[in-house]
Amino acid sequence: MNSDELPKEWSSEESINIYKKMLMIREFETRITKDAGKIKSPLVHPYTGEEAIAVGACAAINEEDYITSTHRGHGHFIAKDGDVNLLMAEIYGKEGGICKGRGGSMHVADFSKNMLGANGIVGAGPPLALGVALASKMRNEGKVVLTFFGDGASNQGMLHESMNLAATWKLPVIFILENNKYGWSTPAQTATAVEDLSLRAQGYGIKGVIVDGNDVIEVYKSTKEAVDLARKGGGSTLIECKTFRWQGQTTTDADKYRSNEEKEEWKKRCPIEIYKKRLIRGEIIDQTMIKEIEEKTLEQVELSVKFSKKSKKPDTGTVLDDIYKNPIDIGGN
Amino acid sequence: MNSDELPKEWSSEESINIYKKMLMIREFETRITKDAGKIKSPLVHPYTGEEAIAVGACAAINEEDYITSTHRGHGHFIAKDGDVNLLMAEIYGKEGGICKGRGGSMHVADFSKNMLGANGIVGAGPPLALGVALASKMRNEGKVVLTFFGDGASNQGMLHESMNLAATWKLPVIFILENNKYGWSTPAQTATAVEDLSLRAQGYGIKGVIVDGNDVIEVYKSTKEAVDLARKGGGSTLIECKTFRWQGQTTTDADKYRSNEEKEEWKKRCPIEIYKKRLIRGEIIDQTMIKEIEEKTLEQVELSVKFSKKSKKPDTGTVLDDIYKNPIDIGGN
Amino acid sequence: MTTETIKMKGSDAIKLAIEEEMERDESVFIMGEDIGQYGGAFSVTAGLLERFGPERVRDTPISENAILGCAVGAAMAGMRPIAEVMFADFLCVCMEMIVNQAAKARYMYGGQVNVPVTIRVPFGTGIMGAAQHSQSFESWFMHVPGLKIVLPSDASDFKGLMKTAIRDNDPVMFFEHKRTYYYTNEVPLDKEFMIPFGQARKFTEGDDVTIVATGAMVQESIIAANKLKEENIQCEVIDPRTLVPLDKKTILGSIEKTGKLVIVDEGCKTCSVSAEIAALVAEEGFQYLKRNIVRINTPDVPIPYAPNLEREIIPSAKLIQNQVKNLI
Amino acid sequence: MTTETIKMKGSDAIKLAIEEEMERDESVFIMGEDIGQYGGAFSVTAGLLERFGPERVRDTPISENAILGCAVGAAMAGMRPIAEVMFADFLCVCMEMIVNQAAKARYMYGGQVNVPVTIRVPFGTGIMGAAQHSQSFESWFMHVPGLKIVLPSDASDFKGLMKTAIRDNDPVMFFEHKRTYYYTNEVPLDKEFMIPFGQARKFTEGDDVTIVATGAMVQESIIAANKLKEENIQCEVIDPRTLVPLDKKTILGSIEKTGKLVIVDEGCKTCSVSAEIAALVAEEGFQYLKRNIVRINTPDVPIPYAPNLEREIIPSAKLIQNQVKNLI
Ligand SMILES: Cc1ncc(C[n+]2csc(CCOP(=O)(O)OP(=O)(O)O)c2C)c(N)n1
Ligand SMILES: Cc1ncc(C[n+]2csc(CCOP(=O)(O)OP(=O)(O)O)c2C)c(N)n1
Ligand SMILES: [Mg+2]
Ligand SMILES: [Mg+2]
Repeated sequence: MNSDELPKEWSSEESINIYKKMLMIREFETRITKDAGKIKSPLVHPYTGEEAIAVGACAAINEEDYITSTHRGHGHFIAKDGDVNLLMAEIYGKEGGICKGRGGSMHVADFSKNMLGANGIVGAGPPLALGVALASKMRNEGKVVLTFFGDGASNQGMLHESMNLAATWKLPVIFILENNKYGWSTPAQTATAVEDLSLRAQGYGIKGVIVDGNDVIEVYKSTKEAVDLARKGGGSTLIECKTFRWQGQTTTDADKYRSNEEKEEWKKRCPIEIYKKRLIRGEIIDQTMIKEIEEKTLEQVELSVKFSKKSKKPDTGTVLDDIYKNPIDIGGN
Repeated sequence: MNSDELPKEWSSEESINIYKKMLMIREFETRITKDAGKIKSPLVHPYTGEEAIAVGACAAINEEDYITSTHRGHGHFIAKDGDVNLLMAEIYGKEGGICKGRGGSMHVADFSKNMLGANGIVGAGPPLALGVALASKMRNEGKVVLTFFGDGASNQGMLHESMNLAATWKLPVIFILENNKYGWSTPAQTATAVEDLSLRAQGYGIKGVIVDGNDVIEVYKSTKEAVDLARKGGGSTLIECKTFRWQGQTTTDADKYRSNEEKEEWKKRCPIEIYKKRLIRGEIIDQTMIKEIEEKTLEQVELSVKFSKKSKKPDTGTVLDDIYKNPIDIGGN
Repeated sequence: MTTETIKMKGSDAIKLAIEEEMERDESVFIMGEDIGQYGGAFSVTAGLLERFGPERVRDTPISENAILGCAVGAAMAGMRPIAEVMFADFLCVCMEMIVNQAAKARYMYGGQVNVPVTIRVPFGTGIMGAAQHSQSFESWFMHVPGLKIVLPSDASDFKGLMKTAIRDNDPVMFFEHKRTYYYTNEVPLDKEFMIPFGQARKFTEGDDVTIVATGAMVQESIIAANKLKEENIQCEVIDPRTLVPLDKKTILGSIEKTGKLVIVDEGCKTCSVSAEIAALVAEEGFQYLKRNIVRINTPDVPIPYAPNLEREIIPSAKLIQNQVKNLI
Repeated sequence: MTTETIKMKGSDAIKLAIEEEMERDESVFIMGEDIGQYGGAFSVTAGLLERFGPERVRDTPISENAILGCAVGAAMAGMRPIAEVMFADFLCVCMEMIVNQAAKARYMYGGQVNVPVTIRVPFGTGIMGAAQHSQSFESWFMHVPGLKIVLPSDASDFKGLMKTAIRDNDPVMFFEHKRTYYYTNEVPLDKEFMIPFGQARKFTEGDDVTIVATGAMVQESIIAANKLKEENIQCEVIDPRTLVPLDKKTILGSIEKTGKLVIVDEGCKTCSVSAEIAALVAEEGFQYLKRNIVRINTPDVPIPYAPNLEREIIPSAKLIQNQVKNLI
């Protein structure tokens, strides 16, 4: 596949939008890292360096289609058109957050956008994706589900069960494996004996493909193909996206387990730079627009921080709300 | 591999012993099926038709080597040289049973023979096998572990995690998949989209092989090869044995979900008959010996029933024993 | 509406409820291991495949996480799935989807989503299931905010509570004691017969002792109460029917009258359902108590296989009778 | 033997215990996610890889069932493994190996096998972990016969109890409250310093109220007790330290003196540890009780992310103080 060319079906606006989203993710993560001291949670996982996967994959689906996410969910949230203000406020633990401050970074979700939630349990998204896909199938809605997960998650039993069921029932689920070579501090080769996890697809009877996870167009094209197949009732695909996270596991992780050489090597392959160059070559954008987009993005991030700071802390009087649809008498003090 | 010939390393005595064990399993299961009304438990799973797997695989290991078993564990118990009296008495729920009547059919175990137990939870044996193999490896004992499981169990998350860890740590565990085409009433093709589950081995980076599970020599040879590899530090193998269970899922199952044709077809491929013919062709046994072995086997089974009937019911005064190594104060009435 | 009733056993009453709800609402479907052609390990779903077809009666691989995850995900997408875990003991391989996902989704996502899933769980002793096919885990789930816990004790309650469970918008754990599958009583045929959650049921009236029991222990308690009546000891047997929400009022009201509480529960004693009920009464009904509370449970032991050993440890009518007499 | 002590924090005391036992006994080894080079999510095992090498300090894939199964199997084969579950919440993906295997093997196999495994479990609130990284599940395991349950509250207890756990021949769940990792006190350097299971620890003496608390709630209770002392209310703060076996005698003995019991426990209230302790006292210590029992727990709610919401629901010294005063 020649991913140097922009997909024919993308308008200029769409092509630029892809760029904007990737940049937004980058700047968003940069900002929360800077604000880590204010945010305080040690469990905030930035997506920096992996932007092309969420954005490329989500570009291949429609608004009505679903995604499930991981502990590293901000990128997926933004890629699925989630509101940055609501995202930032959630991470800040504020009433105005998308989950009213209940969930935090590991649980950002926007059900109005069919973004079914980041998840604190590694490997827990895919089993849920099965059900969403089944619902779509039973109701003949033609909707598909993208389920994101990591190389570390691949070794969870839940992944095995999910891929097997998706394959057997030909469910419209696409498994998007973000292979960033590490599960927390653990190198993939310490956790498994195979280099390519996509090899596992054949054991379930589905197609497995490998793509350059830093190339948004490649990710898009593979996902599109898988989505088309799924919509036609052809079932599931496993797409392994090779990538690397630039930052530590969390915004506060010292990241001593990876060499500087490795990090620098990967930074040379910045997904945003790669795509930007193509846009320039394709004369879709120029330096003025780039500048403008950068400024606009930073401004939006800044505004989201302002929004978050202005948003109130959640009202402690509401702490027991939303456990059940209709409140019941619960144990308390 | 020409499994028509007996392995050169087998003495006549050994070759005959293989036959005796298979026959013992057959007659044992036949008897407990006949006695189902007396035994009363609806959760007794006969191994009839699959004898070649347990016996062939266990012929490839030594007394010090380990096995883990399944809910369908009588065959494994007998193949690992367990005492038939103690086995029968356990199924009869008697004090003289191998587990003093605490465990029953689904939990028969003989730790003195390194038979680490039948297990009521589908897929729970393999994770335990990892640890036994690791212990052997850490102590440089050179012992290997055979872990038996079914086609149904293959779709359990625990299997995935176990194969991956075994592969990554190069543990001396051999995965013996008893593919009898059904998980309880569910045909394998309803439970998975692939015909050959051994295909999954490559996704972990271990060797996967398929053998005729009704051919005790083929099972033996494949297991031997895997055992040799494991002992040399070469790690794990997945051996898929294609077979069929002759009886219902349990001794009381009406077995309406499988056609008579299918059952008859498989009965023509009786593992005991196949092997017996070879012994005759190889002039290892003759009709007199066959008769003698048959009688002896039936007699032993009969004796085990007598032993069981004579054995006392467990003393109810001991019901709280053996929970902890040294008793502690526990909640009671 | 009909006021007709028909005598049937527990397992058939569950099936009837499921059947009626599947007929009424297209979004209801069932899934689990061997529930289709085979009809389930306890024949609860026998015949439903023929009736509703394989799209709505789904046989699954032996992949409990995938079964539960699929059900929970479908519920999030607006379906009303009923998932079966073949034996309660197998909950140990699929706690994740129940505890960390279904129970928490609504709260941790800030109220954005409902999870109207019903999880059916056959449990308890009585079939020589031994340590791994006999357990009672309902107290674990009472400890998990976000779940509702139902535990009926006879056929009519099975029907009425199952229908409520299916229509409920929160995740419901529906515990079915294996022995109670075979208990028969009169079951209303009314298709709108629904028993609200949080309403205990009183089987007998009396001033002397309150007996709170669940599942198969309800029958044992009724038998004991009837025997005790002959000796002029009047017991109130109360079945909470739903453990979350729990009908504190009925329990406390009864103890206000009797001043004495015996709790009968098949779970292993420590941290079982009986612990919560005892604690609740020690907190909120202490002023009524004239005697120490008595808990009758299976002791803290894995369930043994041999029937005489199993009988030895499972609370019986006889034991209840004796304990009540000791208390008085 | 040395009588020397050194001030250190909880996490370091656990490490010291593990280090000493690994030195003493070759069959002891540790395994878990990111416990090697990274030193564990809470730095408990930092430095052990360098010291003992990758054979005995094993980084694993994110496969909790395989980790636990491997540990349990190794224990059956005579090793003394220590397995870490990175957060208690992840127990939901690996209950099987603990509940149906480790806990039951000895009994269901008729006493043929020992399972000397120690399972380390960081748990509890305090790091904005929200619903899936903050839970307290110890009561679940109290409900499972065959397990021993340890829950220390400060550094010296961490050391003494960890050593006992490692040498114990039964499976031990070792719960470590995240907040208590940072509490410091004097820890004995004696390599044979071991605290026996089943012996509660009394922190303060008093005639007015018995406070039974666990984990991080012990500190809160001590603070409350000290404040109450200023108001002339004398409390006994008791930490059971091991929940199975439980030191009933010390608890009941204290209540015999005070007649009043407050239980403080961070788990969500229903069917929590506090339920069992309350039930036990309502059964066996009823005659001593002058007041209703008071349980102070986190209410039945998934743990929220926002720090002010979390603070609102977690029992604090202030709340304990008020509840004790209300009781008197
Ligand atoms: C079941 C479970 N086990 C362990 C963890 C702790 N944990 C959080 S993220 C992480 C690493 C995940 O690696 P991977 O799936 O590759 O995703 P990545 O962080 O690289 O994006 C671990 C071990 C968890 N949250 N859930
Ligand atoms: C975790 C778990 N799920 C379900 C069951 C119920 N069950 C017992 S045997 C069985 C079928 C197992 O099939 P397979 O692994 O192929 O073994 P086979 O019975 O064919 O020998 C099932 C579903 C169980 N015991 N454990
Ligand atoms: Mg990764
Ligand atoms: Mg099978």
